[in-house]
Amino acid sequence: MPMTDAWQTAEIAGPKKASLILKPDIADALISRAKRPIMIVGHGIVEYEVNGKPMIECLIALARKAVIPVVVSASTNREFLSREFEPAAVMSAVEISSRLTDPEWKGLDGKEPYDLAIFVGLPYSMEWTILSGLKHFAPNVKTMTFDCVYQPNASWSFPNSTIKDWAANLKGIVENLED
Amino acid sequence: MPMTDAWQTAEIAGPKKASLILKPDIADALISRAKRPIMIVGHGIVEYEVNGKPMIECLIALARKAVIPVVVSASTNREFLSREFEPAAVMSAVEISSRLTDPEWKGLDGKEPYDLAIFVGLPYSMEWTILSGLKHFAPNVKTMTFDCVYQPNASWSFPNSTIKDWAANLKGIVENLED
Amino acid sequence: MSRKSVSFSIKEINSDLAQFRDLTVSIGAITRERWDEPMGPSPFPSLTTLRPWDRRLLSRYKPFYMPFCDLCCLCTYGKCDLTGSKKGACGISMPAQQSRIVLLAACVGAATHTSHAREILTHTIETFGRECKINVGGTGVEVEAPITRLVCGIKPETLGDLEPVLDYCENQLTQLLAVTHTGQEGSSLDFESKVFHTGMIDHLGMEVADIAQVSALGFPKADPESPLADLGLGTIDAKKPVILVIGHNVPPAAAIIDYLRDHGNAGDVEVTGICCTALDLTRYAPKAKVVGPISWQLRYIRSGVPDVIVVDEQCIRTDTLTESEKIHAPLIATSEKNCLGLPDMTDEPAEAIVAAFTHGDITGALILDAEKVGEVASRVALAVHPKRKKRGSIPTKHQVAEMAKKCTLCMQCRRACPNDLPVAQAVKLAASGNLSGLDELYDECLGCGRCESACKQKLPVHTLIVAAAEKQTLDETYCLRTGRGAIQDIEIRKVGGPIVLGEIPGVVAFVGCANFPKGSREVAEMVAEFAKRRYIVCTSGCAAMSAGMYRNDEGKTVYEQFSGAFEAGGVVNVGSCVSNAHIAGAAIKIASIFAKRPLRGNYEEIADYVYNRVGAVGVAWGAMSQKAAAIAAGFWRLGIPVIVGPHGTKYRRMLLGRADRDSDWMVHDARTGESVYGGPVPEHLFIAAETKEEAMVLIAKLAMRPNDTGKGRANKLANYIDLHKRHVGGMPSDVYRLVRTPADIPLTLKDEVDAHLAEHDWKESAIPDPTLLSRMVHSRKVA
Amino acid sequence: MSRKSVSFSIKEINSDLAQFRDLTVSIGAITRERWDEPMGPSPFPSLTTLRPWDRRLLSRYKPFYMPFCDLCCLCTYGKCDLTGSKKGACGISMPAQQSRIVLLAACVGAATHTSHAREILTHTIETFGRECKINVGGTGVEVEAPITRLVCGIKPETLGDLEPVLDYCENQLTQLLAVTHTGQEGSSLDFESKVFHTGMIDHLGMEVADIAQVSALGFPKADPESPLADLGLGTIDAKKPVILVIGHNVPPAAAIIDYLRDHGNAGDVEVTGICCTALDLTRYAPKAKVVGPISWQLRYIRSGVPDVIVVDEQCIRTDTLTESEKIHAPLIATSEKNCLGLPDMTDEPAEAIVAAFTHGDITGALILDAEKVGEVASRVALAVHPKRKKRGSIPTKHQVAEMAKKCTLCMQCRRACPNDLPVAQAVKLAASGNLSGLDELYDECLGCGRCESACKQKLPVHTLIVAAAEKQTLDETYCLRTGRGAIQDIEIRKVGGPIVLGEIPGVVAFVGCANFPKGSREVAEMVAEFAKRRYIVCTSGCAAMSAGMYRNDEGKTVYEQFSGAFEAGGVVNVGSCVSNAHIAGAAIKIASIFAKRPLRGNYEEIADYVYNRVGAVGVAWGAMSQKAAAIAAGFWRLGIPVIVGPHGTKYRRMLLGRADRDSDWMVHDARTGESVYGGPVPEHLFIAAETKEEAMVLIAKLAMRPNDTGKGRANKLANYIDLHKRHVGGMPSDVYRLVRTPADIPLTLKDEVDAHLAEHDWKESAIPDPTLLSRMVHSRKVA
Repeated sequence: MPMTDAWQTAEIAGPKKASLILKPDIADALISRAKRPIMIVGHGIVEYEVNGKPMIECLIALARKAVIPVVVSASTNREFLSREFEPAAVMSAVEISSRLTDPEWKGLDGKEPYDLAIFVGLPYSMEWTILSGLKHFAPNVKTMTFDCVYQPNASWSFPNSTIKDWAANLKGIVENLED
Repeated sequence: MPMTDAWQTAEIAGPKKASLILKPDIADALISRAKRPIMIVGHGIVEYEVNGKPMIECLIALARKAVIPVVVSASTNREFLSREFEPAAVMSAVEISSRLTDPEWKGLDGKEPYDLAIFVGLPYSMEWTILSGLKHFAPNVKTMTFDCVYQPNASWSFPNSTIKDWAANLKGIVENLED
Repeated sequence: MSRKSVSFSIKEINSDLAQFRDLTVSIGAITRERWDEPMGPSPFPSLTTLRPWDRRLLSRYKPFYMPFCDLCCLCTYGKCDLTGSKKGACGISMPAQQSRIVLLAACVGAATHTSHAREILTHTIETFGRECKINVGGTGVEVEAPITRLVCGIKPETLGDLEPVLDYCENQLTQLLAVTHTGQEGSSLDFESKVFHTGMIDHLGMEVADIAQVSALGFPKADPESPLADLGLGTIDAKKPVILVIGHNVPPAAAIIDYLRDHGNAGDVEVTGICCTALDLTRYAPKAKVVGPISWQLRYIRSGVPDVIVVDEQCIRTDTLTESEKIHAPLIATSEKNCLGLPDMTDEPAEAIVAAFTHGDITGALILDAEKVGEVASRVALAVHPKRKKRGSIPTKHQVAEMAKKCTLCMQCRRACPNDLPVAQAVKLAASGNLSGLDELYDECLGCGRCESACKQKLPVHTLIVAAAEKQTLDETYCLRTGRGAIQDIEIRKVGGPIVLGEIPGVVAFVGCANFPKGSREVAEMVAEFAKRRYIVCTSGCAAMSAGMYRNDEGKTVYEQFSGAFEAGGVVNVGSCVSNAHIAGAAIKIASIFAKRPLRGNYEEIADYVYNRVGAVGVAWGAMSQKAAAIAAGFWRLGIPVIVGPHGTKYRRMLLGRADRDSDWMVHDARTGESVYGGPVPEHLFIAAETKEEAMVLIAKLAMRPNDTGKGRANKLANYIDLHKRHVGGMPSDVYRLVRTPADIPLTLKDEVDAHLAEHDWKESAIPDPTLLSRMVHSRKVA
Repeated sequence: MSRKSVSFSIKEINSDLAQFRDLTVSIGAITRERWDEPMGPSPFPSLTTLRPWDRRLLSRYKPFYMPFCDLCCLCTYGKCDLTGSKKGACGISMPAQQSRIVLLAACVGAATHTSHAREILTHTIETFGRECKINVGGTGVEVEAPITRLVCGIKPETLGDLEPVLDYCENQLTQLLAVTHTGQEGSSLDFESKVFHTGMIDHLGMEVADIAQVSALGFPKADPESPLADLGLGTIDAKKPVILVIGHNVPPAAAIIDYLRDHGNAGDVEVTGICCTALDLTRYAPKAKVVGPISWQLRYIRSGVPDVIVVDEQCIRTDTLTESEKIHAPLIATSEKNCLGLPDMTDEPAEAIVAAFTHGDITGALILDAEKVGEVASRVALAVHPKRKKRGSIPTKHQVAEMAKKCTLCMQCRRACPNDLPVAQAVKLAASGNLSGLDELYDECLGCGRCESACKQKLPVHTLIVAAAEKQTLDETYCLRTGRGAIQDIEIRKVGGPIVLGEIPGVVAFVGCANFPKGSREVAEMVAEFAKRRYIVCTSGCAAMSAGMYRNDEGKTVYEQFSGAFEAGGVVNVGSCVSNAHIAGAAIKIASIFAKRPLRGNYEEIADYVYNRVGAVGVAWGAMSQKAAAIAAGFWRLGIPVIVGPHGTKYRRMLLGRADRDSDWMVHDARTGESVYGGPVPEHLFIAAETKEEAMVLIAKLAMRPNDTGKGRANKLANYIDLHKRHVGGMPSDVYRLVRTPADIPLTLKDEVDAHLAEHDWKESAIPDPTLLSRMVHSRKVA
């Protein structure tokens, strides 16, 4: 299928659609440019591996390197704790996203608003609708997804990818950040 | 704007979208391959010129060369008659299109069903909806538009084009047919 | 149907407790037994009572669906992709989904009219009492409520008698809306039948609304010479305090008139209106001024002329508060249905609300009491007028040019324009100081403001257009005939014969909203054309205004050129949206009064009569709303075709006949019982025309009926052929299908037509006594 | 509000005509003056009567909109792009558009319940008379209609007394639907307030429907020990003739039972059902069998087991005719709302219809007469059973593998699956003869069939799954407790105190449809978990079936494990969708019966009580429909939070509280009048959970209320913390916000909680006597 069709066939995008992350350096540039990124991780990540390792390890590496606070939904928390990574918060995805639409909200640490939100691992259609909420109502927050399928409502998304390509991309993103 | 966004911003396409006519030979191949093409011409064509000549002359040339019957909506008829070209029928666009969805209908001449319908010059949103009707309910009729903007519900459409590119394309289609 | 309405009478009781004679208790008044017409077969029809009739029509006019979206998004199993033959998670197919959306739209439309009718009825009953007599035209109108009589089988005499009609409407609408729930109806044709039912209910609701307001508020009563009212921005004296009313529910606006009159300020304040409230206000007070249809709303507010804005319900821009705040004009909302987030000040003293407005403490208030609105709006207008100094938001021409320089020609404005107008090019031209491009847009602009929303440079594009067209706006000094309401019985008697025989070539109604493909002008032109051709032309709603917004060479609007009588060559403004009921009512009355068909609860027979004999055509050139969808559906069920403009394809389907299939056009001949060819007339039930020219030819064609006499058909054909020759070129290709006998051939065109007929191997056929109902065969002599 | 309902009484008349005493005429029965409770402030509230209450809730729970589409397509000015701050042609903004769609959905839902209630009421009145007494629980239930009393201020005693309630519903729904018309409401918060109003109307409609059927059809009357009924495909004896009923309106199904019984065939025919008709049929006849929720429809029909299919209304696959024809099972449609294009044979003799079916002349018929349906369905089942030989469409395993070889792994099936299940991979695996992948899908598959529609190879994908899971389907032998209806007053009296004080940690209702993220199992697991924790657990509708479709280690379903009483640890199946009214009713009765708050027309006070004191939470894990949207809205207005599954985000907005903003959580202390912090409880009014684990933690949290006593809060916190530890890991981060005094700390967790509190600089605060209504301050002692 085309790289920029919504993964679920009927979740057609509107006039405003996500730009593509075709190479790791795009994502890295976006992350580096962000003043206050945040990452929202859903339970779907347990299903995926990146180059033989559980995807969560890749995300933890990323969060550590780029110093990104991680918000997890309920059942994902334990996965992180067991890897000695303390998420910044356990919150439902709609709740943290709703907060992001409030320009007055100063973040989990009360310092200043986030300007980049990275989503990964939510059920596709739930992530679709949540990203739609942010697209319309959080003009100051750019959004990115790390899922292996296209999410049209994000600011940036991977295209619909093979697991292999996607894993390579994700790995690249983390590795490049080290440099 | 992207070549394959709907020209009217909100007329978003569904999962099934028009393929692009990027070069004249695509259209020529499609026309040549069709057993029974038909052309439906709306009043909008009077506004356009193709290489200094009224667009209608280009359409007449095409219709003559490829032997395509032309159906016109009311006010367009006189434009053709004045150029000594007799349209095959004067019919409203919705009426001829509705006929095309009837697999039993043997065409204006009662011989056999059409398999390719070329649309040009209808108001954008009217053409959009009519092409949608054919997309869904005339599976045996391919549709093509010769307008200079993208019509997602056609089988084939030009992209959103500059008048110059579009005119060159249209001219090429007619000329190539001569060869 | 209201089951509680009870009427009982007792001739005589003798008991230990009491003795009495002739006691009658009547509640709900479904049956005050003063009507001796026997009850027909279908009073208060349920969802399926008239299904056989609908299916008959739909077998001839099969829906051609044009999905406006490939998806269904109505439940959370979705969205579902229904492309082609795919089915949704509930099993729904694309045709069913499209007709389901049509039903949903029609329900919204009918609910809107019905709830508006309830507002009006409740208000008039509160003010004038349940026993207030219905009076829509004095002795001139005996059949006071043709739709109510036809559908419900009751003969209302008082306002209170109308209540069970609305109960029935509300009950049916609840059921109809339920049909759109996930996993209900699965057949597109059954959805369509329910759309027709919804349309019929809509017409009932409209009839109740207009009967109530005409009866109670002193509107013109079936008056062919109802007064002319001013129309257009140029007619307003902006030096006075100006109140703007917008919407459809007239009581708050009427209360303003009352308050000003009672307090000696009648001449001091201009009361101006947009949309149907404006129309109904001129029926109440002809000195009120009509600004224009809904598309005038942004331009008028931004001009800064209105000092106070009062909105009621329906077709009001939902950003009115934002716009009114821009020009510092207080906003008063008056409907529970449209609260706009405003504080409810209904229970505050008028004094306090006026003070809050004049001190600038509030920019808007919700006041759910028409009388209080009358007082507050009037007093606030007088108070803020000197302070506001008509502060508008229209820039000077120089400012326009300066602003236009920011344009990057990104084309987003044009891509947002519903009519694909060359907005970007005009703005770019203005940057050079030449505003002619913008000026030219004014006449075709629908005033929707989407260009502004789309502009990446945040230019107030619509305002630029209005600024460039300043001269045009000042020239807008027109007039319209105030809505007359019903058609008199005597008018019906006079024209009934000529219409049914075809000698009056048709009744054309221009109705509905202002989503025109090329501005208002085309409506005015079409109205003039058909009036000149001696059709009976009706107007209503925004179309009635558009019709009045142009002058002929002699400087006359159509309302000055033509009579207001329901006669050949008349231009009959019935009134606001809800007055559309009188147009349907006129068709019904032709069957009932002229042809003496039994009316009471006898829907199929009357519709069969109208369909086969009354050459009526509706034209909704700018139909936009859900109400328009419902109104059209009400006409369809009566067998009256409707033509819409090109945007009408967005209603998602057409109902088109197939002239090429003879078998589709068989009718019963009532005299012989034979099944005979009735000709492809009317050829379509719902069709979108691409241009005005196409529409005009279609009007002439769709006015034909199987019952036309030779003379009548010849007259209709003469118009059809002439319009075709003028606007299309040449003889129409289908004349041979429309000529039945030599008498049908227009004398002046005999040679041409003969030649055409010869080309097509034409053969003479008989003119039937047509009916679609087998039970009508031999049942009675037809008028 | 019905204005015609009239009651008059005359003490004495002496006239020439008559003399009598104590004449009472009562029609519509709004006020049979046998109820001495004084009328509250808001009987028959209009669209804005309760707006202040709604605004109060909405200021705490602000909508978070998640547009399901960037466009508006509701009128023909559109489509309009509303991305970000763009406005539509009517001026509408995206928040208003989203809330408008929510209102439209809620109206469709409420209309569906109300029109269903009208069907039931009309049917029962026709059968049993208008004077048939309401009886929902004999002497055990004195407050027979808590919602009706609360909203309308009337106390219905007979079926006829329920009619004005539905009149009111229909009137309000017509007005509410009109609000969605183009150019009406412009404020998203006013749309939301109208959504709440729609929800309240919906609950009224549901209450009327269930009261009528419980009273007239002999359903269990508030019986905690209502019988268990068979549930699951495996319980059906396919060797017998099998009738399948689908939908929500039970009379036609009940007529089948009656006919079979009256003709001595009761044991010969299996009567089986899907969706709420099945549930209500087991209330009528506990030997009927429940197949499963709506998601079982395709799999059951394709199995070929049903010999006759009878559909009524709501949530029925719209392609049932196509599916029934595939297995050669006659289809009978029984509702005006769902005619499926079938010939109307209502007036044909039963004999003739049976013959037409058995001769194969027709494949389906519309029969709008429940009794005739009963006869025809029964006789046809007996007649076609031997001929059909259960011809289904399920292939053998070998055939599955052969078909699967056509799969190209194009992934369209997976991309069409609402739950993104690995369908393509499973099909591909099957091509190698290994059906385990398909078999595994069965449990999570929703049965929507979209995979089939999408398949480019035209594989019957859903059928392949069912074929692979043959063993699973035969193992489906479960049971459920038949719907008991209302809660008894004595139960309310017993649990009122413990609930209001927090000692029963909450009332959790699992309701609604089957659009689950991972199949039915999660509902069953959650029900068991909370029953074990001594919450009161209610079930209804499809969720009630799902809850029964799993067995614990001892082989027991939740209905066998737990009592059916409304008590701590009970699993209370109230019944079908419309029985949801009893859950809201129980909350209202706690305020009314236990706390003795005045009920009559006193909505705000009761809702304020429920909101602040009754720890009820609704869970609609698979909510799919417009009805579910309306039901949820009815709970919100009462202040009861609702949790939905991940698909619930498609309802377009959440209502989320902000625990981090202390100012949002101020309440009046009724004792002192002071404005005090009430804590972020309940934290949200409407929230979608991503996983079952998240939902369970949320349930525990949202059951907290400001009025909880220390002991109660400690109990609720213990559950909350324990669930969090088990399913999330660690102590919840917000415990410090939820502990007000040391008494709130669960004893067993004291050290941990103390440490947590210390970390967060926790300070003790007082437990208020909470209310959001300033007029409640000092007005009375609170129970």
